[in-house]
Amino acid sequence: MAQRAAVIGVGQTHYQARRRDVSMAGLVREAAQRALEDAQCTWKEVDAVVIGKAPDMFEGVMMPELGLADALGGAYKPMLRVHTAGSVGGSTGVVAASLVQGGIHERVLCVAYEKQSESNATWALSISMPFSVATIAGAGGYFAPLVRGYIRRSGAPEDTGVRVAVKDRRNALRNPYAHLRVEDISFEMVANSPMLWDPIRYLETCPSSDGACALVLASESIAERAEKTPAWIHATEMRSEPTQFAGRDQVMPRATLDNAASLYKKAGIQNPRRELDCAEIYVPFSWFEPMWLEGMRIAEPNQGWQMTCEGATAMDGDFPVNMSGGVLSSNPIGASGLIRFAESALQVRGLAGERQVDGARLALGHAYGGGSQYFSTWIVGSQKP
Amino acid sequence: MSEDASEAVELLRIPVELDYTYSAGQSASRFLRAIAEGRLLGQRCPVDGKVYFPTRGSCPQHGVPTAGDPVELPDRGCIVTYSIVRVPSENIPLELPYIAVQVLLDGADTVLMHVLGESSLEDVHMGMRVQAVWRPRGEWTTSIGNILYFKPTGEPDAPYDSYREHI
Amino acid sequence: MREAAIVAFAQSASLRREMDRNEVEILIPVIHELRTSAGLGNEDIDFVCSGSSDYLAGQSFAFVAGLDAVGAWPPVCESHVEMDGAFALYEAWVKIQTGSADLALVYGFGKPSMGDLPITMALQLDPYTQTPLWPDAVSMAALQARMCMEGGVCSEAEMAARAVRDRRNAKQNPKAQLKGDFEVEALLAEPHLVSPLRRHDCAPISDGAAALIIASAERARQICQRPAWIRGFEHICEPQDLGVRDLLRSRSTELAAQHAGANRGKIDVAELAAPFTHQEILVERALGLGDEVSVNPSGGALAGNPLMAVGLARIGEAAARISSGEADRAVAHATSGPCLQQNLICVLEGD
Amino acid sequence: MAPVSDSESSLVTTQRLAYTYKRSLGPVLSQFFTALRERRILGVRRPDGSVMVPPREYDPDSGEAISEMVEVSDSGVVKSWAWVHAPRPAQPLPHPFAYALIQLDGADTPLLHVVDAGAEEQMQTGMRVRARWAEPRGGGIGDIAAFEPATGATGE
Repeated sequence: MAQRAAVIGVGQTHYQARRRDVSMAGLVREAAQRALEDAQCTWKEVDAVVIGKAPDMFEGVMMPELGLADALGGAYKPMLRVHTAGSVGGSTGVVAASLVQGGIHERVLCVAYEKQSESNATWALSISMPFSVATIAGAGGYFAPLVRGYIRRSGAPEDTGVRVAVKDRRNALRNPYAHLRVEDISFEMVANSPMLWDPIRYLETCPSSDGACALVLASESIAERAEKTPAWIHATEMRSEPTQFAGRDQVMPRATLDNAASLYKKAGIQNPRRELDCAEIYVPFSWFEPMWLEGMRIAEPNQGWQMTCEGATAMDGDFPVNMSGGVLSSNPIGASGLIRFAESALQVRGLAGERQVDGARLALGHAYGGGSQYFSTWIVGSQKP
Repeated sequence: MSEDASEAVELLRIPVELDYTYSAGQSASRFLRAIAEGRLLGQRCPVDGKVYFPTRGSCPQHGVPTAGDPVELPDRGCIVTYSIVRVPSENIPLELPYIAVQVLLDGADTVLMHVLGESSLEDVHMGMRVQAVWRPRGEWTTSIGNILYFKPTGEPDAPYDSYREHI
Repeated sequence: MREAAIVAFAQSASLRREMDRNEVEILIPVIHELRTSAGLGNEDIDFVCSGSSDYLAGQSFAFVAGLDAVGAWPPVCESHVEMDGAFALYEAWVKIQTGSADLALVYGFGKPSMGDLPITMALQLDPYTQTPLWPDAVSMAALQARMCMEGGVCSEAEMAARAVRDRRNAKQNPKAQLKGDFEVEALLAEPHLVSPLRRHDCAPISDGAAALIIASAERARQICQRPAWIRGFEHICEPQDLGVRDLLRSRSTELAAQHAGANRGKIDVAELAAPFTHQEILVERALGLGDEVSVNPSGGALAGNPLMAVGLARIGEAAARISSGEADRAVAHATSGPCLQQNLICVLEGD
Repeated sequence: MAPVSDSESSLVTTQRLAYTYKRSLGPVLSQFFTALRERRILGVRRPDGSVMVPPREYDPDSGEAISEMVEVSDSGVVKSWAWVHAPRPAQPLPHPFAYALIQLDGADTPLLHVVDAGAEEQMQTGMRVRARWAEPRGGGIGDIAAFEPATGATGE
């Protein structure tokens, strides 16, 4: 049955609006090389490559992994390309982990990326299909009505989203890789920023970034020999449901609740708020912090906003969320999920630098995508499961 | 393309143009042909009887075709949720700001994404009763765009409990 | 390795142009047939994995609609590869190896007829130095075919013989697109499409879908009298640039076959997804298939080529021949990328 | 309500998906395309000493970074070719031509490009070809408009 697996290397590029100084191969290699250095291994020692990214139309290359496999040392090795919409970075991590857990490989290089500056994400996401009328302007247009639905049912104070944005933007200042760095960020600045998709304000949204994130995953025997602390994978989980059907709860989909329940069961966790030390949650629009705190069963239904408003999710709170600055600060779409997974690993390895949560032993990495319908998560720990 | 021959070529502009032939599929075609006649046709899931509008030919919850007799729906309903959009998008020819709404037609069990007109940004709210405003009959095609927008009817709001499970 | 087997398989007909139905409407009856034949409900399925391509569908997130055909409720543990469904099956097989799934539904689908497929495929090439020249997929294959012909790998008559064999075999396959009795000489009298390739050297453009069920040993026995056990499963990718590859052989197929242990026993049946006649010969050689092997009893990709489903369908066809008792040991192949860049080999055995 | 037939065929329409992508090149490809603008062709030296054209920033077999640029000739030998009888609108030439793998003098791997030979009968594996440069240049691989049949043993 399942073998133990661990993250022994993490590599990231700096996330920026435009990485005009690199090709696509250059971008993914930058992250991969850093991950290999962290793992102290060579291209040659990698058994297989798993590549994830969001839709091919973002870069205008069909199955770009075919051209990037050898850029990642994948020549004459197995290579897989994962694509599960916005959750793809997370799913890529889950698939790569399963190659080790299934006893197939000893060392797997897992890379997720997006080079959004090659095109325009709003264009690629809003391509008007024949026979339909496009009314949804990009992801914000899709999610704003759901945020409104959440506010209605939870009675959350209107400024909850502002608080999340201020917190995540402050956290980003401690992360050298973060894209958006607003030095003088304040409540007023976010609250006064323009409404884009009411009720979502400009400073409550994620940027469009170029970037790549890479992990080296290894078997137990290799991880035990690693010089730096490995992040042991305690559990992974994925859940999906259809985009639209009669009676679908789009605000709090059953897929997220089922995903959370199954993940904690696998990890032997009874009380996630108490047992987890911190979490990296996929929050592309600020309101999704309270929403997914509930969706991950960390907060009670309709009460996620209380954790935010009480400061529980701040760096000095009892349950820090998005220490990296989150998707709100860096969003190379296809990589965004894997960055969550990578940050959770860095935290339990004690390698998160200025954004380190003291004594983090168990951390959650989370990603979602599509119309709040794809979820992929993992829990990593400083100790073996 | 770099204009200055002394500068290095660092960026290429590569046009990609692909032509596609899309087919709407049997079920959506039936729905679109009805729209061309000004009729809104939903379809029932054979498992639980829920009415799908618009229809793509299947009940995604049960993975079965919604192949039975169509259900004719009125062009009225209520706003389930909405957003005021102030962000331009190349693919959307609407003037900013506009109100994007999810409309639950009376008798339907899924929502239609459309826009709200004849309403101020301040007035729009969840539960608001709305009615379709159609293009002139001579302009009707096989497109949901035959409905120009929805407008408020002035009827009392639909109670939250009547539509909450559609958000 | 944890024992796992293919226990059910279904596919749509391969059609040159499926204009009446969208992807979901193509998939629904296939998945329905699959579940009915296996006697399974959604609650029995632990994992779902699919393969498809946004560029074939001309739309981002094309795979999302595929989920509508599954009836993913209650929510399912699910994943998707932007690859042929054969690679989705590989992911499902790995999932079974981890012990976290016992039974998985895998499907692949594509409607390449929507675009100008040979041109669409140029988007797979190097986006800086190759795609802007728009070398279509047939031209890319023709470059390799000429090297094979001039390099002594095969003659145009041997290539035509593959088309003749596959189309003849396809007469027994109600789902196949190109079938019938042809003569090598008559085919060689046809004009070139892109020299040195003629139309018969190229797989057709096909719309279609395929789906199958993979199960762990315990579950497999409950569902199928004679499961097709997966005894080897590997895929290998080569560098993309034709200039740095040996185009006169398929090294990645050789390596995948070696890792999968394809030649550890007698092969009764081989199902190949090579989309051009000379590539079928290259894959046959890489697998070391002799005259005693029944190659492409279904007709293979040359008789029906629904991209993103064609590789998965080859595994399904091979598995069906094990389950029926027609074969004891089979090898199935899937490929991706220009000129056989990436190849997958699945070795199946009966009890 | 009139019953709607199930056999009714589906509505069909065409749509063009068009976007001009902006491709940043990175140091190695930038040198290659800058040189093309100057009518020069660059390859890159691999760890085994061989020269690869077009260049990559990594060795395709090992993944190791490489960056030593080497100028090669703008003429060479056709290693294989495919004759396009009916060019599509997107393709580089409006009349029949060949896609070809061309090994330039000084290179160890062939470059994919087109040969404008007029007629299929003029094509032959092993034939020598020379680049015909586009005017103006600076736009990418199309800076070489095509290769043409050449006589003479060496390039410029």
